[in-house]
Amino acid sequence: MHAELISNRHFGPYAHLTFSAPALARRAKPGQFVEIRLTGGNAPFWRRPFSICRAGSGRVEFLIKARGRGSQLLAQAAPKTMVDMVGPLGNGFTLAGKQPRLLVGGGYGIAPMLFLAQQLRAKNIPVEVFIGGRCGDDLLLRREMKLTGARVTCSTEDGSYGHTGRVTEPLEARLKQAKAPVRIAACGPHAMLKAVTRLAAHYRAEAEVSLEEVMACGLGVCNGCVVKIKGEYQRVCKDGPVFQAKDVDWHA
Amino acid sequence: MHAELISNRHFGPYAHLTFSAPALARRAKPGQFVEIRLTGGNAPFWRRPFSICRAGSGRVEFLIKARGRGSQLLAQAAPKTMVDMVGPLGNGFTLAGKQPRLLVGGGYGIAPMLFLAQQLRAKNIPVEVFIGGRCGDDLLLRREMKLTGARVTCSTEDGSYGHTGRVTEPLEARLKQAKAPVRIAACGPHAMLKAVTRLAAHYRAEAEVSLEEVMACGLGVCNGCVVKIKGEYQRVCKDGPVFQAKDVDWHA
Amino acid sequence: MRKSNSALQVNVGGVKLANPVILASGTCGYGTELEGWLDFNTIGGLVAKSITLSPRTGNAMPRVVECASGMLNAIGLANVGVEAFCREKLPALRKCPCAVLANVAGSRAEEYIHVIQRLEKQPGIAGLELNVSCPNVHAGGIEFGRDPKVLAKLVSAARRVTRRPLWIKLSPNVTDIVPLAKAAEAAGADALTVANTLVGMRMDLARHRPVLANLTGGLSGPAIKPVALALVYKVAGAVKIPVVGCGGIETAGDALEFILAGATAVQIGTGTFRDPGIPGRVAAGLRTYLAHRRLHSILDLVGAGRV
Amino acid sequence: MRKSNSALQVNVGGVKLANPVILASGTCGYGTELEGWLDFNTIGGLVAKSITLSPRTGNAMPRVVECASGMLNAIGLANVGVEAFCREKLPALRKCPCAVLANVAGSRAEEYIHVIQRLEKQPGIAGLELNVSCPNVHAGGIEFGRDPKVLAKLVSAARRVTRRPLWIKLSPNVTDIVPLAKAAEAAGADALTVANTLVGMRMDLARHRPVLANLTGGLSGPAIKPVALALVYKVAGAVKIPVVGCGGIETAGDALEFILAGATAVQIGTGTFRDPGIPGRVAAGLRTYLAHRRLHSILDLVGAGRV
Ligand SMILES: Cc1cc2nc3c(=O)[nH]c(=O)nc-3n(C[C@H](O)[C@H](O)[C@H](O)COP(=O)(O)OP(=O)(O)OC[C@H]3O[C@@H](n4cnc5c(N)ncnc54)[C@H](O)[C@@H]3O)c2cc1C
Ligand SMILES: Cc1cc2nc3c(=O)[nH]c(=O)nc-3n(C[C@H](O)[C@H](O)[C@H](O)COP(=O)(O)OP(=O)(O)OC[C@H]3O[C@@H](n4cnc5c(N)ncnc54)[C@H](O)[C@@H]3O)c2cc1C
Ligand SMILES: Cc1cc2nc3c(=O)[nH]c(=O)nc-3n(C[C@H](O)[C@H](O)[C@H](O)COP(=O)(O)O)c2cc1C
Ligand SMILES: Cc1cc2nc3c(=O)[nH]c(=O)nc-3n(C[C@H](O)[C@H](O)[C@H](O)COP(=O)(O)O)c2cc1C
Ligand code: FES
Ligand code: FES
Repeated sequence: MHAELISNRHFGPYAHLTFSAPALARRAKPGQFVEIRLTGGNAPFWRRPFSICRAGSGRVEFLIKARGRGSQLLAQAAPKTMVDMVGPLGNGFTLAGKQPRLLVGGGYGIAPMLFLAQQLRAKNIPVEVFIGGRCGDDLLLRREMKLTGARVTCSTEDGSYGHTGRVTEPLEARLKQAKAPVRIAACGPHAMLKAVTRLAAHYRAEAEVSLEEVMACGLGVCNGCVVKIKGEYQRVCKDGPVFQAKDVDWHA
Repeated sequence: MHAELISNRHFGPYAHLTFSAPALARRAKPGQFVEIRLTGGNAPFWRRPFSICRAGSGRVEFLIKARGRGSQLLAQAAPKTMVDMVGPLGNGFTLAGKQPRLLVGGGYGIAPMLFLAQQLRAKNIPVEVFIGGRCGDDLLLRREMKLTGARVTCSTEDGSYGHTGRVTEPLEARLKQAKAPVRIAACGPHAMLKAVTRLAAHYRAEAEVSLEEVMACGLGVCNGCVVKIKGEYQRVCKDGPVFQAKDVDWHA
Repeated sequence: MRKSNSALQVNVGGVKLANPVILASGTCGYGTELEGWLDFNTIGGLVAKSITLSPRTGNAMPRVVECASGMLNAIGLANVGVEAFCREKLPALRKCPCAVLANVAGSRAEEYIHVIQRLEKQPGIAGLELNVSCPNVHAGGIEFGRDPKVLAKLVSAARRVTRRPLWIKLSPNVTDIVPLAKAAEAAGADALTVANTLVGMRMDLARHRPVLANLTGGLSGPAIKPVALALVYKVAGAVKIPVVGCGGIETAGDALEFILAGATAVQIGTGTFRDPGIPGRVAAGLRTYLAHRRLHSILDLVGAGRV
Repeated sequence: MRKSNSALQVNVGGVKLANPVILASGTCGYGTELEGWLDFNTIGGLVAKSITLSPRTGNAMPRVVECASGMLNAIGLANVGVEAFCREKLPALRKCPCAVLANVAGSRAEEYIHVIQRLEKQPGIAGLELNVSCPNVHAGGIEFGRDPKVLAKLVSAARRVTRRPLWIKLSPNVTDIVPLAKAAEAAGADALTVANTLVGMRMDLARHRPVLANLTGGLSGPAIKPVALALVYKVAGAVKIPVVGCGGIETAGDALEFILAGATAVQIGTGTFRDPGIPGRVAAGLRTYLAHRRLHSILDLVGAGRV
């Protein structure tokens, strides 16, 4: 479906894009993603998957990190650019259950967490967000997160903002003092998700993680994006991208 | 070499583009062409050849008819767009000789004629231009031509402007009454060039024509753009695009 | 809703299609995955993902990588196996408003035969396509796709155990495709699909090793279109049975190139990944082309570009 | 000016190259055409357009057509013939600051041999490349490129009449390239160029016939890169003589993929058409890559991506 870029705000290598895409906005759930193609041409050949960062009022937002050609084209797109989207795709995070949520986002992995925080807050579920990055510039959506009513804790590896160190350190501190059961949702680099999974197991918290794989179809037909889940291959695009952390075979 | 688009004026399906390209502007001769590539991507795969319409003061101009993807991209390009050019390529029209010149241009075939008219007029050679097209919208560069001091005769097939009929009709009328030898230069559709060649032979006028072929390299190395000249294959890009009309084997 | 328009109807070796556009095996799963993204009323048919006798998990990751105007895949025939196919996948496939073909792969002739026999009693399968050309696994039957004698044996054996229309999907990775096409025809094939993917590779510059765990993969997409088209032209000139063109088709113009070269129908694979609207648009574009040219049947164009 | 930088120097079966970037046969004419557009000091070598015993005018027009990420050509080995080559083209080629190879084609073995003999006494030729793989003309020697026995005979005969480094340019249009590579090696080839173009076709939708007068042509450009790379990987694993990678190279990254797969040098063809600056940039990019990785020689990377 065609979508028009309404605004594009830049933060260093990141861009926060808002598209007009009413049908998509209506159906989107936190944790789902969209496959975007910049109209015309064969380079890049595939669409590119991006998590829905916020959706509503006929609009869908994304937080894009400019990496290769595809994400660069998108991050640099000017308002009024038309792109072609397929989505929403995949399964989102669990919304059911009243337990307080700890949302963990590394880099652009914070994108789906904003959408999730909003919907959890709308159900009056307490939300605490742990945002991590290499430096202050990688800490995204802080303001938007606070506006949802979530408590926000920031970490940077270089100490330029918030806690100095990994995002999993304040998370562990929080888990240590947890009185009641909490539920974790995480999205970010592989190593971070692995660490979150370890913590969740150790502190007996339920955890969901959003995984990434290169995607040829995004529709569940090519079997190109599989990960080992409980010893069996599952498709990130159709069976995920959100999986129970404990089910993921991190060594496969 | 990189060139920046300075201005782009549209006339129906045509666009008149001005680029900043000093080195090219210095070396260009009337009848030569440039191979243009819109930076990035594989579609279209080849560069596209366009005649130099005017050159000077560090600038090079083209008259582009939007046809397929390549010419459309170019015709729609916005000022400041950077393109990559290879040129000037090929051999131009004969400038030597004092005979009055009859320049014949059909559609965008008028493009190289402007550059030629300018240089001939600078040498004080009388120039008469015959501009033809299907309708008035196809009659391009009339004003610019008049400014060179050339006499301009227009023809349209639908009679919407100037002489009603083919551009070769007023040309023939002019050849008929010619007292002194004239020299013809023509660029346009295949059928027009063929007709011009016939007229030139009939009225014993020397004539040069600028030919078109699909070009893979534009540099004379692929042998993909050949035409039969005096019974032998010659390359339009390197041995042409301007050939003696009488040498062209129009049936090959 | 199925648009009835006889101009696009074709019969490909006994498989009746409402239009000549078919989804290629391995690129439309078992149909259901594409529901909501693709309207099966707009296409002629689909070929389900290759099935083998036993379930296969497929190759290790990475299995896919982008290339210029195409992609490599080395999925490794991941599939649920013929039992689960009949039990779990066929019921939904039967509800599909377009023709459904099953695609069979194996590493030994007996494997193919067992799968065909297991399918024979199942309703709702319009035809069979034998994959003798998967470049990515030993079990893909690539040997069958390289040697005319071996292929003839397999096709004859298959012919004996099925009354269904039997298509053979040939490999483009051969010196001369004609003997293979003729061998399949002589052994009883009803149609030939031309072609599967080209063997290709990409290197990972960061890891200094091939990108794909399987080292090589099959190249598909617009990059291979000229190669597939030349093969269709060659095969259509050598056999009397219908040819189904496949390789890089994304537009009605692409499909027409194959039809003019002699294909009675076309398959679309990677195009669906890039845009699930492509198959429907190709069919619609063919309809428009016929109308513009005032042609009554697409059959008037089949082979019309041959010299 | 020739940049001396030993890190990029390679010796390909006796042909010494200042860097591994070579212009492919048929895409750089006889060198002079590219003067002014390409600095021959920046590249390692060039392979002159295929020459035959007698001059050839080539195929009828059209001879070229665009494709997705590539092009088809059916030039038909248009060339001036070996006599005119020696008389008119070689003198200018000798002044070229890079290594110059002659490329020889023919329809019969004796034709190749006559051309090689005629060239043998001419100075200024660093090596010979035999084109046994032109898909566009009978005279292109494609039969030699398909049958290992026929190829072995030709290479042996050539080996007997030349002391020059002898490269054989193989065809990608074969079921298995390995027996051909091994046959050429055993018969005395010093290096193998892998590969020539893939056979392809495009239909003209307006004229309802193939675009090319020759019907089919050879596909080149980025579209074929994965296919050529897989072949280089295969050949480099099967022979001991150096392999020269060719097919779709446009960037230093592309060249590195071939080198990691086992190529000692690379040829660039269609890339030069798209941008005559490409060959120089590829060589410069390789130099930068070595510097970044603190490698002393490109040879450290040859085959480094093999598993
Ligand atoms: C479910 C999902 C959600 C994502 N959400 C976001 C998001 O919200 N914001 C964001 O900035 N990025 C997101 N990504 C990552 C994003 O898709 C890649 O950064 C992008 O595809 C890279 O494309 P490129 O052309 O810029 O880079 P390329 O030059 O193609 O590659 C750069 C890097 O990205 C990886 N990559 C390439 N193609 C893909 C692909 N199709 N899928 C995944 N990784 C790929 C490559 O392996 C390479 O490491 C998400 C990925 C997935 C799978
Ligand atoms: C020496 C020369 C000078 C030219 N000068 C001009 C000019 O001043 N103004 C102008 O508008 N056009 C000019 N042309 C024509 C112009 O090059 C084509 O219109 C353009 O290349 C079409 O590209 P496309 O992608 O828009 O169309 P495509 O979709 O590629 O094709 C549209 C039509 O153009 C033809 N064509 C495609 N590629 C080429 C090619 N590389 N060379 C020639 N024809 C091609 C096709 O056969 C087809 O009929 C010139 C051509 C040549 C050879
Ligand atoms: C991801 C992927 C998986 C495929 N799996 C199969 C398969 O299981 N069986 C088969 O016969 N062909 C398979 N193919 C080949 C396609 O059916 C088709 O022949 C090929 O991709 C060329 O067509 P295209 O260029 O339109 O994709 C697969 C192709 C892709 C891209
Ligand atoms: C227009 C053209 C002409 C060619 N002529 C020859 C030739 O005469 N001899 C030859 O061995 N290869 C010839 N080739 C093949 C190239 O040398 C090269 O092997 C092929 O194009 C693949 O490389 P590329 O993708 O970099 O172009 C030709 C290729 C093209 C595009
Ligand atoms: S990307 Fe094709 S199945 Fe997931
Ligand atoms: S376009 Fe290559 S020789 Fe003219």
